[in-house]
Amino acid sequence: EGLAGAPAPFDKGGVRIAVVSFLGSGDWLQAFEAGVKRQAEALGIEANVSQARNDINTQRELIQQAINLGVDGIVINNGQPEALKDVAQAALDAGIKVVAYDVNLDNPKIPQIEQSDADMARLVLEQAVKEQGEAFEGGVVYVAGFAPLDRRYAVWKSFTQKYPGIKEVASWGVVNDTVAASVADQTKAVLRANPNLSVVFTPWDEFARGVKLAIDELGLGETVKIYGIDISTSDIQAIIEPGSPWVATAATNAAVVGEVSVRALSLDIAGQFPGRSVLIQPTLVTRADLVDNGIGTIEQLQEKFPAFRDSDAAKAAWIPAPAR
Amino acid sequence: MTDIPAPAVPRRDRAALVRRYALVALLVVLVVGFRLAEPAFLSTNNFFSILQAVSVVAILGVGVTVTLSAGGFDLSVGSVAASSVMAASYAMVVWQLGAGETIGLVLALGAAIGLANGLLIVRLGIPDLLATLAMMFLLAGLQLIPTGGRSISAGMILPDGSTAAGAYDPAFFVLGRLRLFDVVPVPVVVMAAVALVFWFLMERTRFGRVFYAIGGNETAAHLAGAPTRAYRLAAYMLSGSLAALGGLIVAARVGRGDVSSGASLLLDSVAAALIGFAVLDARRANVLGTVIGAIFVGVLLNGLTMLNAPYYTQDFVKGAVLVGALALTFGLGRKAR
Amino acid sequence: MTDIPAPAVPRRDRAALVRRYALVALLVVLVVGFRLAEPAFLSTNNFFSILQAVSVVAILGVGVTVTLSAGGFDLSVGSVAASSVMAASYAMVVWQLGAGETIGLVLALGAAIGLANGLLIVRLGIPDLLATLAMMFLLAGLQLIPTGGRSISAGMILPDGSTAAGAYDPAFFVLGRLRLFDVVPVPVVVMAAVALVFWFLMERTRFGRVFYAIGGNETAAHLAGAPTRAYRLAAYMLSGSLAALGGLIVAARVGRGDVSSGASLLLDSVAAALIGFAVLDARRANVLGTVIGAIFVGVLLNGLTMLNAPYYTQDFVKGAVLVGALALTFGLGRKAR
Amino acid sequence: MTAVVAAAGIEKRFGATRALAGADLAIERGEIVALMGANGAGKSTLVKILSGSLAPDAGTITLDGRPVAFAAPREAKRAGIATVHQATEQAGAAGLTVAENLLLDELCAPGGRLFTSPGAIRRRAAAIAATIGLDLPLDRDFADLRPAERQLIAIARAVAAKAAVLILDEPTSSLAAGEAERLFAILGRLREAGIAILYISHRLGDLAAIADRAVVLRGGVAVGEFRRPIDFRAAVAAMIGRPFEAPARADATLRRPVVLSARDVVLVPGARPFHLTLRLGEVVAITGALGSGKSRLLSTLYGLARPVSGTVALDGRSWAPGRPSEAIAGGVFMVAEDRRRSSLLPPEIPGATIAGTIAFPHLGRWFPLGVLRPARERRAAVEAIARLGIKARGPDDTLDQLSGGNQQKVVLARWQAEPSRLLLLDEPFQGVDVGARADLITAIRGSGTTTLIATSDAEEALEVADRILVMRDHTLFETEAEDAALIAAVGEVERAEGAASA
Ligand SMILES: Nc1ncnc2c1ncn2[C@@H]1O[C@H](COP(=O)(O)OP(=O)(O)OP(=O)(O)O)[C@@H](O)[C@H]1O
Ligand SMILES: Nc1ncnc2c1ncn2[C@@H]1O[C@H](COP(=O)(O)OP(=O)(O)OP(=O)(O)O)[C@@H](O)[C@H]1O
Ligand SMILES: [Mg+2]
Ligand SMILES: [Mg+2]
Repeated sequence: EGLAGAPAPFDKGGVRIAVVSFLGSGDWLQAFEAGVKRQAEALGIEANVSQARNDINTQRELIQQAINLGVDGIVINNGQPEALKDVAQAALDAGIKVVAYDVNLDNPKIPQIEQSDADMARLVLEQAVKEQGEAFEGGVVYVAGFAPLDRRYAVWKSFTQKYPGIKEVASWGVVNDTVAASVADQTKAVLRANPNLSVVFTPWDEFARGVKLAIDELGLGETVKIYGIDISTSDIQAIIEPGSPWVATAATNAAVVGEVSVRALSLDIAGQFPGRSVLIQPTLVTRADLVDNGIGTIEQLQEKFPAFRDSDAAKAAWIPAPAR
Repeated sequence: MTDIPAPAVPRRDRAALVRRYALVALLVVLVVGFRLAEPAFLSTNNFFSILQAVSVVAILGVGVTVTLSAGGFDLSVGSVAASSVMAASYAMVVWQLGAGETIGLVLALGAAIGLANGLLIVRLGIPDLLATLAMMFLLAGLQLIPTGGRSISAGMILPDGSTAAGAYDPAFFVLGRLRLFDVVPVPVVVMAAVALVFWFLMERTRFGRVFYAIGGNETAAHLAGAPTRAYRLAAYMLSGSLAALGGLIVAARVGRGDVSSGASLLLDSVAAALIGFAVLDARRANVLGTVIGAIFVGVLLNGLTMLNAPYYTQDFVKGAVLVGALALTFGLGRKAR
Repeated sequence: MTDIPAPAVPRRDRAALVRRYALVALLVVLVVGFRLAEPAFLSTNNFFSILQAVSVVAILGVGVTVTLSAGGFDLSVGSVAASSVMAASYAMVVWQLGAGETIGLVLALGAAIGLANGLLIVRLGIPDLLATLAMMFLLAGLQLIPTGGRSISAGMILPDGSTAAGAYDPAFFVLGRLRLFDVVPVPVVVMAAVALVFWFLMERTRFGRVFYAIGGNETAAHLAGAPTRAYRLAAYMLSGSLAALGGLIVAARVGRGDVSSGASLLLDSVAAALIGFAVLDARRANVLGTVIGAIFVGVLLNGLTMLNAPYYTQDFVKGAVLVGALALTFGLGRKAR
Repeated sequence: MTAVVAAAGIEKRFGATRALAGADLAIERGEIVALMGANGAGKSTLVKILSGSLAPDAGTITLDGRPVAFAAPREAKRAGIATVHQATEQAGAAGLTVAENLLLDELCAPGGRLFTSPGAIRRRAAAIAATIGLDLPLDRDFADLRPAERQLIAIARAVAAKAAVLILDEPTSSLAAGEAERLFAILGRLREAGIAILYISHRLGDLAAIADRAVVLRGGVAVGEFRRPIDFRAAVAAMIGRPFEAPARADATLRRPVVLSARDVVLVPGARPFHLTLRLGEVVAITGALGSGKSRLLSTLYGLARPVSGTVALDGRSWAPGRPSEAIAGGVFMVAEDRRRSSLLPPEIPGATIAGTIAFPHLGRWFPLGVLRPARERRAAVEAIARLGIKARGPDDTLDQLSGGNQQKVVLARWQAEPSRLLLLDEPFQGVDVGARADLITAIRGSGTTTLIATSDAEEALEVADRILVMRDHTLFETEAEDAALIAAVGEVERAEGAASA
């Protein structure tokens, strides 16, 4: 059941990899794992998928466990470098190939796959400046300690420095079981206290949903706009609602990220090192794009925006395209 | 006649007065303080925003209060609420049920989970904490199995590859988003109704006395003729139903089925119930106290957010005020032993 | 001479036997089952991986056990551990302390928090759950204030804009990452030592007797001359110190100070302690049972991950096995009342 | 005339214990039947079966000739059987007020009136309290009540139920003479009204005062029946299976050195000062009404409370312990009242065994390094089991498996396991049968330790003490009473006082 014409060990089949994610849930992770699964299937790989559920220590244990299991390669999805460098090295020492997504393990043997949080934040914030001008009262929803959020927030900070007219009048946020509802409650308090606030930057789509809920409940859809990051079918639904304050979002297709990760790892396992850096370009999606093209789901988005459907990163002739 | 003089009713000294009203006074001070710092704080709209923000926690807290008063402890309320969000979404998005059926189904589900808790505890004699903790883990996993761990929203892809055909029933949003007279959000009305009904049940009916009697001494209540097992089952069923109601409100507000463990809902509702111990110096679980406890925390969080306090100082202040209020309530004028 | 014959062991009928060994038997069945499905499960390395994965939970669980045995309940262990991770990182990265000083400081901090808990409970008479819940919130906020909510790693930017000059002391990693003889991880050694010391303390010394007596009947213990307040304070201080030790191990494993509430550590350690009630039919908090409980959960999670079970089925199975084991232990052959 | 209630051939097993082995009992209208039996004879088990809280393994119960089977206490209640159970801690629920506890049966009975309010509860509770002249603040929490007050609440509830059958399981075990007298008067009235009453007590005086008939239970079967006039000597012999001999009492010489000397002690604000002198080896009993301050005096000497004024000296040195541990270190030990609350531990924890219970206060002395040596504990327990005649399988039995008398023996053995200067015993014979009481008295008197006993039962005081004091309103009065009824002596004191204040 090997893959005809593929280099060893794929020609004989029986390749086994582990995918260890730092995150525990959410649309993004779901899409990522779906991408991982279909690319793995296309390659005849058995993929062991596990999640650390936002616990960095657990992520270490899971990687350790993958080493114990004797897999051929490991995809490390997010996490923190300090905590993972040594276990990643331990995996390499055990002859296991490693690729990392969105966590800089700073190791020449480990290909780094990046969707570039900075690029996403920059894309959408530039859109905000384009639409709202260089002077406005802005707010940001942010909770420290989640690496992608930290990187996206840093871009917001640099924007407020670059454009002195942009004022951060409030920053709030919470991560709990009912993020959307809790953020909505907070946002209402913020909007009441800051009636001139006109732009909210939400570096995570869960936050965007909460802020949108608050704006809807207060009926401020005309005056306050949301600039977000990430996209999913339900995000699209929220954006295209009539009068939706969520006007733009920047994202990569998480499923494509999953596919690229598996391909990069497969190349590495086959002895064809994919390079130290594999980049996936993010796309800006505005409300107008969606409404004008009648897009209501991720699948439709992929049809209309080819850049969203696939990435050329880490491809090879012997790697079959996943069934979609 | 043995005319031993009855001991004089202990006069309420000043410490007792302070203890009695400490939390309420603190609440007033908070409100005034926030109002001074930020005039928008005391608007009608913001008032109802606060109530809306605490409604789910308060409703779950009332359930916790009922089980506490019957000498139990329900650690599963958070995950029952989280499961209810998923169940409601699944019912509408996948099974394409209407709002009414969905609500009935989810409430029944909550009651059924409560019954399961109760049977584990009453029939098998598993300690409350243990049984409901197990249920909590069970639900945290169970709620995700139908969708394979995915969140539920209109147009979602099911595990079998097909696309879900249904969507949220617009009528369902009434429960979470409508405002009566354009002012009072429905969740607040629901919370008020729950609080009133359960306050009446627990304080003004025979049933309430029996719940407390069971909590105080189950054997004594049994010997006095109470069907204690039925009451304890009922307590868990009420708690489960209330948690399901809370979950329905969350679903009707957010409009999708999000994967979550419900741990923070659990903690916040337990905190509200425990703060309730101190309200009016009750020193036991009580419905009024729980609701005031939830509102107390809500005022604090809303005010601090308005003042743009970073989220971590909010947790800190929440804890500090809790400690302070408790120290005042329990520590003042009461020598332990 | 003291040659009094040991009493005849009361005859255990079959149900009692099943109850006694149900969990241990289930553990054996699990291990065999996982071994059959996945040969790598029973390798030496994986064995120690499991022990290492449960070490922190087991250590916190022992602390919970001590407070439970003294009739209390410490809900703050998770956040003490989380705060300790932050404190250890802060000490090394910002204050540039060495490994030894850091460990001493953090353990002292844990003991101090335990003392604060104990004083709230013993001096002010605040109920245990309430006091430690308040402490939990307090710490969740407090741990973030020094860094303004940021995670701590070498080269971090401090709130005042300067860059932290220090870094983790390499010697500190011994506590989390070193393997003795290249096989046995240090956290496992620490866990074994903690388990042994506390098992001895609780089961074989008069101090343990007093802890249990206080938990069983505080009035009786007081009347028999036990300094009950001192013991209860000590229980919380031990619990705080153990939680800090757990936090130190986490810090030494992850090498940075991450913002986290410690809620899952709390739940898992409480679960371990509660499962411990059922081990060997003890029906009380006990150190051996807690450690076995933690290992039980660890085996389950490790095996399921190896079998590639999605995380939500893991939660479900965890809950189901917990319910099953409990039902077996408590339900079998014991008529409630 | 058919019996109102009758039990025939009742059997009940608890594991290996055969509590009832075919017991028969019948009570007729307007009759008070005394159920007698040593500790563990099965009396309470029979009561629990009649009141529906336990199901019998075999046998039948008939009410007015019709067979009945109760699945729960409420069914027995509905059938007209009201019960006061032996354990005072089951008399009511903590967290509820006195008023709510007085109304507990009504509140708990299915189908009762649905709505209540604090006001209505207080009003109806006051009426119930009035039926037995109970004088307690209605909004006090049940948890803050003393055993005697709890017992009175249970009695008030049972009497107020107006049932056809009234069962009282040791209702006076913590009551003083005055309250007991009042109860007897009420029972007399109920008998007139045609109610069938089953009365259990270890106090022969009680039974002599009210019983029409006595049934003796031994080993779970009825072994004898005695009609008026009841021959208690024969009844007790049937009960313990051998002729009863009162414990020998050596005449204590009162010229021994003084151990404890209290001068001008005022126990609570407003009380009159009193003196107390105890000599080496003396056994002194204090008796007096409910709430007169007996326990207060003992706790003061034990460091649980502080006197308002006055001086206390132990062996000539000032004695003012701040807590029990200091009292113990100074050689003053106390067996507190209500052994379940004050001395027993739940069975599942280590140290709940006979050995562990005896060793607990002495752990520091016996194991200075902290490490326990089970053999050392067992030795003390085996010695105590033999010396006091404790009925148990061995030192590792937990106390919940023992009968009340045997539990009390273990608690006494605990405080005799090390020498003391002064031993304080608060209600040491509560719920203890005649035989076990004799064993306890022998152990108390045989130890040669100076002993101060608080008991609300004058008969017990006469049996055990060299000297008897009466306490009233937190003040002690010396009496000259020897064998005369002590109640009279209390009356005399009161009369003398009345004259003085007039
Ligand atoms: N729930 C129980 N479980 C096990 N054994 C029991 C239980 N209840 C009673 N027993 C045992 O049954 C026997 C009879 O007990 P019971 O309480 O009926 O005696 P009693 O005559 O009321 O004694 P006392 O005078 O001490 O009240 C005793 O040996 C007792 O230990
Ligand atoms: N726990 C308590 N709570 C409230 N009052 C108490 C308590 N203990 C004692 N008192 C009060 O102190 C007084 C003396 O009580 P004490 O217990 O010393 O009397 P006693 O003679 O031992 O009575 P008893 O026979 O009921 O044990 C009583 O009037 C009572 O009101
Ligand atoms: Mg009895
Ligand atoms: Mg007394």
